[in-house]
Amino acid sequence: MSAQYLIRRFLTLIVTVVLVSILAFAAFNVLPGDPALTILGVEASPEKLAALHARLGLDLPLPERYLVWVSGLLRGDLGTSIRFSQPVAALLSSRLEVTLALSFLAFAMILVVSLPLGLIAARNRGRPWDLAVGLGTQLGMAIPPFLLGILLILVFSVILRWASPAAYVSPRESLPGFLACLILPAVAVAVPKAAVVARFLRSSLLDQMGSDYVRTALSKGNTAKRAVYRHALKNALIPVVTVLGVTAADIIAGSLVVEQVFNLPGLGRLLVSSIGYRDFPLIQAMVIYIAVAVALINFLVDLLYRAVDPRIRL
Amino acid sequence: MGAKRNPSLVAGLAIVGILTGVFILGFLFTPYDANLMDLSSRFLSPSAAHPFGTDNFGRDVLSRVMIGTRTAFLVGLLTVLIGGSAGLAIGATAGYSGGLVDEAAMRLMDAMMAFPGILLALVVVTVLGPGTGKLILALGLMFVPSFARIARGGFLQYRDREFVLSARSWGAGPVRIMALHILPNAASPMIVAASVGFANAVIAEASLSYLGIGVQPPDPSWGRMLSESQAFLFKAPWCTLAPAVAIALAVLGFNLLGDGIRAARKGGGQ
Amino acid sequence: METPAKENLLEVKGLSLAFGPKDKPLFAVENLDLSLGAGEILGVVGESGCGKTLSALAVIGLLPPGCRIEAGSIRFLGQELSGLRGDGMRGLRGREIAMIFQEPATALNPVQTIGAQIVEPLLLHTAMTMKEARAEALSIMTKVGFAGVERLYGVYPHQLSGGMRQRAMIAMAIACKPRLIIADEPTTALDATIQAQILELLVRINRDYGMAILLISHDLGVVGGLCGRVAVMYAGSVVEEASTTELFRDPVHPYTKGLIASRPTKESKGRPLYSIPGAVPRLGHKPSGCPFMPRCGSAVPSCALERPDSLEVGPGHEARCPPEAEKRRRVDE
Amino acid sequence: MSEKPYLVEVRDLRKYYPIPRPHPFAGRRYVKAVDGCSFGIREGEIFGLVGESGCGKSTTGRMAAGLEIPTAGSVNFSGFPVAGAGREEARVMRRSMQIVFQDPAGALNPRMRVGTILEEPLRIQRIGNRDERRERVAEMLDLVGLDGSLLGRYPRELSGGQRQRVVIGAALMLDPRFLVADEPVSALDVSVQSQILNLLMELRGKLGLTMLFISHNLDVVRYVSDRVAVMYLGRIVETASVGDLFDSPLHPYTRALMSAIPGPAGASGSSGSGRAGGRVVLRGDPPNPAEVPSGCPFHPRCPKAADLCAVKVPESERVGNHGSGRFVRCFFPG
Repeated sequence: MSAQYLIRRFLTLIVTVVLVSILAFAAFNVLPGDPALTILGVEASPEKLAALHARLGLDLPLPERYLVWVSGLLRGDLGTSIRFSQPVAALLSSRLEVTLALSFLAFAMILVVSLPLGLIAARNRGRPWDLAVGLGTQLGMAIPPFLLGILLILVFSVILRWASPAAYVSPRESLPGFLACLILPAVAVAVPKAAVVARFLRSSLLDQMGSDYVRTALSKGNTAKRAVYRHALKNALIPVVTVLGVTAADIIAGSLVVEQVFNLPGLGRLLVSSIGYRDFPLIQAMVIYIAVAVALINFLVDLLYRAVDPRIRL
Repeated sequence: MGAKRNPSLVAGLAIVGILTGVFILGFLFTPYDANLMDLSSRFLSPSAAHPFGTDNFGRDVLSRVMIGTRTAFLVGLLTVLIGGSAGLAIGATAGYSGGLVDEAAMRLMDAMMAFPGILLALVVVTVLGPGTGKLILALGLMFVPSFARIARGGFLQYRDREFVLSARSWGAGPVRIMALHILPNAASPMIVAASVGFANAVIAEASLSYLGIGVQPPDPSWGRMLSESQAFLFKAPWCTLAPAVAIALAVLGFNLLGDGIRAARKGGGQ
Repeated sequence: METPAKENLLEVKGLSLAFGPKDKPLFAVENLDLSLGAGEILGVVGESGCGKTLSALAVIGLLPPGCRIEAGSIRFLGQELSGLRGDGMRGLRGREIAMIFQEPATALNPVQTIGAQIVEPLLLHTAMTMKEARAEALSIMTKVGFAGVERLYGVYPHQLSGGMRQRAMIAMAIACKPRLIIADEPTTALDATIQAQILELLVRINRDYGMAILLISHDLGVVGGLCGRVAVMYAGSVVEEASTTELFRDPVHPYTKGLIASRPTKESKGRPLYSIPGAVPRLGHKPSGCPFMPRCGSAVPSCALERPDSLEVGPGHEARCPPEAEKRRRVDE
Repeated sequence: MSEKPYLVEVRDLRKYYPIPRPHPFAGRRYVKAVDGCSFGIREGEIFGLVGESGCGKSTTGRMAAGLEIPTAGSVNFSGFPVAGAGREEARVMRRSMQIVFQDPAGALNPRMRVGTILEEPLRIQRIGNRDERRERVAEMLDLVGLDGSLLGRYPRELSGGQRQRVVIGAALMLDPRFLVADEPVSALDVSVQSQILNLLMELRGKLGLTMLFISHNLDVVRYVSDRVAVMYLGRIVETASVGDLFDSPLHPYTRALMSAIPGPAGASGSSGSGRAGGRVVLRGDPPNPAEVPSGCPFHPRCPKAADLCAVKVPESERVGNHGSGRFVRCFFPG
């Protein structure tokens, strides 16, 4: 991984993040015309409007407001929430651990499930195992996370009466309890994405199994099995890395919704509930938080992709 | 394309066909008025009179699901049209012209891609308030980056092919070359993406309506039916299952259709 | 076709390869006879679609899916190969029979170093430790023309030129000192100057290690310059076989004559080139009788009846064309 | 050598492709695909351009056909500069300069029927109405030796030879005076190759075509060309009439190319006999156009290289009397 290449990729990351911040800022300040009017509603008295203008610094020219906002962002001051009149940063950190844990758990499940499934399906092309995985993944993709969540609740709480959905246990009380209540939501988020990754790995592996270098491997005396595992698999995994990148962004989106289904006090629920209150500073900060996180993930995945594939080492 | 050789296409077409039938039928006839409340017949379990049972206001669940296809199709179609056309325009120009235009377009797409689908919709709803029109705008926007990438890939791949150079040597302008020479060849991955995009749009609409910030009453929505029925999940599970199956079926149908088209075009689309 | 006393290294008799359903097979290769003595270089020349690559893949047991051995036998060192299924051939592949492919750009594993790919056959077939195998690989790399082998051992295929990649391919093939190397269009993807180097390398390997080479090519020049004997293939079978000098001095089969005459040479300047009319029959559209008849100048009515046999037209020279063979016999009397 | 003016004249043609820079402040590095190429082609003449892959012959061909804008140098078509032409002039020039490519599979739009492909040039240049265009297409099919029934077929339903005939037909629809043929027969089998070569020579006779024939195959170039230029790493190292070049090659690279022609030793009538001065098998691989060696780029592989060659870049000097139009770029030719 040459230094030149790292510099170039880092520069593109900076550009992307700046663009992300401009898009987010524009969405909350340019799109709605006068944010204060939208927040306080049409009947608000002029004095109240003026007060809010001053508090949010809305009367400064746009570029200046953007710079003030960004510098605040960099200093970790994400503004104060209207609804809770508390600094946004404090609100976020407590909820972040839920969303992060949920996302990581889901990501781990995807890796554990999708890679073997994709491999089995490709190795048994056309045979029963392949068709079973094909059908299973097709169904898996058809059920969105929030729907799967509801169905899981229906099965495990209504019919089997194992878990009651409302029982959220904070990690400080008991870590196993905390993880236990994340299992179902993580499954709800993971299943559709695991299906996508499994199908992608299967087609990528089938492509590589038909390539010239696999035929060369066979001509050297490798068994079919060895040719797949020692040669085709690594080449097939490279494009899968990019799919995992896209999946990471979808997992975060999925967990936002699933938190609502399972009543988990994560970023998602806070975000959704703030909409009703028009809590611009809080929502804007969260949107930026998530968007930058996703941009970072995509950047890291891209680096991983380059590191794994020797051909791209510029 | 024989059924035997392309099961996904056949299954996809069948499901989408049925849903389209229901969608059209929904305009003309529904067993009951979807919004007719009859408090005397609340929570009736599925029966001949009410194949999908009734909900907490005694409304016929089957009728409401039929009407729900209207929103699903409307949102799906418009999202794919808006997002697809914008994505195609951006992707094609970036792929064909390359250089700075390509670099700039791709950086913009990266930035937009940083907002996971639901987030983009949340922003639009927060700022402009909920509403079906705004929702479609948001979902269309969400669809642009992924479609632009696919379109760019197609145009990049064919840009320097010899038959394109030949067309240039005959004096064809860039627009003619992109539309007449490259697009027909680069179309199949985009058609697949449109079909899968339709499925994703249905999921997104259902998720947002479930959160209460998607389609607003009186517009019908499977997602909202799900959130309303969750409260009495134990007493009347059928109120939840009916819209759930409808969503899953729609998504399955369009995903299968996408797979089928990809398999069918693989041969011809060389 | 009986050749001299010593047991042949490779004896292919009546080989037929087919695609499509069992009841309606489409023959890509039909009744193919080929034989190769130890240390000999046999050239198999023919245009695209004549079945030369498929025949080679049949010998090493790597037929593409959908293609099967319908009839005939492939004997290697007396052992029948055509019946072996799945990994049955594994013991031979890489150890006794090795293959060199046409596209050096795609025939090497892009994410594995050259060294790792060269030692692989050694690790598969010999009891060598990794250290011994590495040393052996380095010496082989030097033999095939690599300079600075220590560095190049750890290099990836995309960092090498076409010529160097083909040398790496050859190194892999000869690692276990196999008795037979099948080279399928080894230099087609290379430039003339590099092609000359690789052909020279193949000759040196044949001389130094005594490895027999089955060289497959569409280019008469390449085959002519390297091989002791040449077999010309058309539409799935061998239409003529002879020593190289004999074939160029006195071609018998009309197709061979057409091929040789079509090549632009110093003398053909200014005059239209001879060109064989018509086109090669597509798979499944082979006419009955002699497949070359529709394009043949010296065809007679009996040619359309049934597939012609391969007839002796001189010492070690056979052609599958009764009218031409008949002419030769009358001339000899 | 008649003193007719050049129909196509290429002067000091260059094409540099920038190598992506790690960061905006890094120094600029270029791949010098074509680094100073000059030659002239007279009306009705076939000019052969031969060289190994990566020597820049295809790029030169595309610039000569006005398809690619040169970084430096100029291409004149019957006196008019190709690059700076105004709109209307460019349209006329577009019609008179056409190009034929190597890979019959890639040179035809897989999603267009043969009839539509052949009609496309006329539609773009808005020539005639539907019927006139259809008739012109039918004539062209006949001219290139194809059966009318192929009109409705797709390229993938045709054989390699048939596809190449369609490619040539399409290039001739606009009645060009100058045709660039970039490896037109390299992807074809020998028997089909000779059919297409015969067709090209026939068309040259009937239509008085002027051609730039690009190939890596010396036998083919000798058969079709009147004059030939040999390219190495973006530069022309030798230009001569086809007879002079093959009988007495001067540049060491030309001789190496000739001796690398595969063929049975001593077989009668084979191409091998063109070998002058014994077999020269070059060592090493063709260098990378991004890192051109100092002095004469061929010196690392040249059997006759002296110290001078590694330092000074040889100029292209005229050989023989003024009219011979023979040049060589070497300090020790012959």
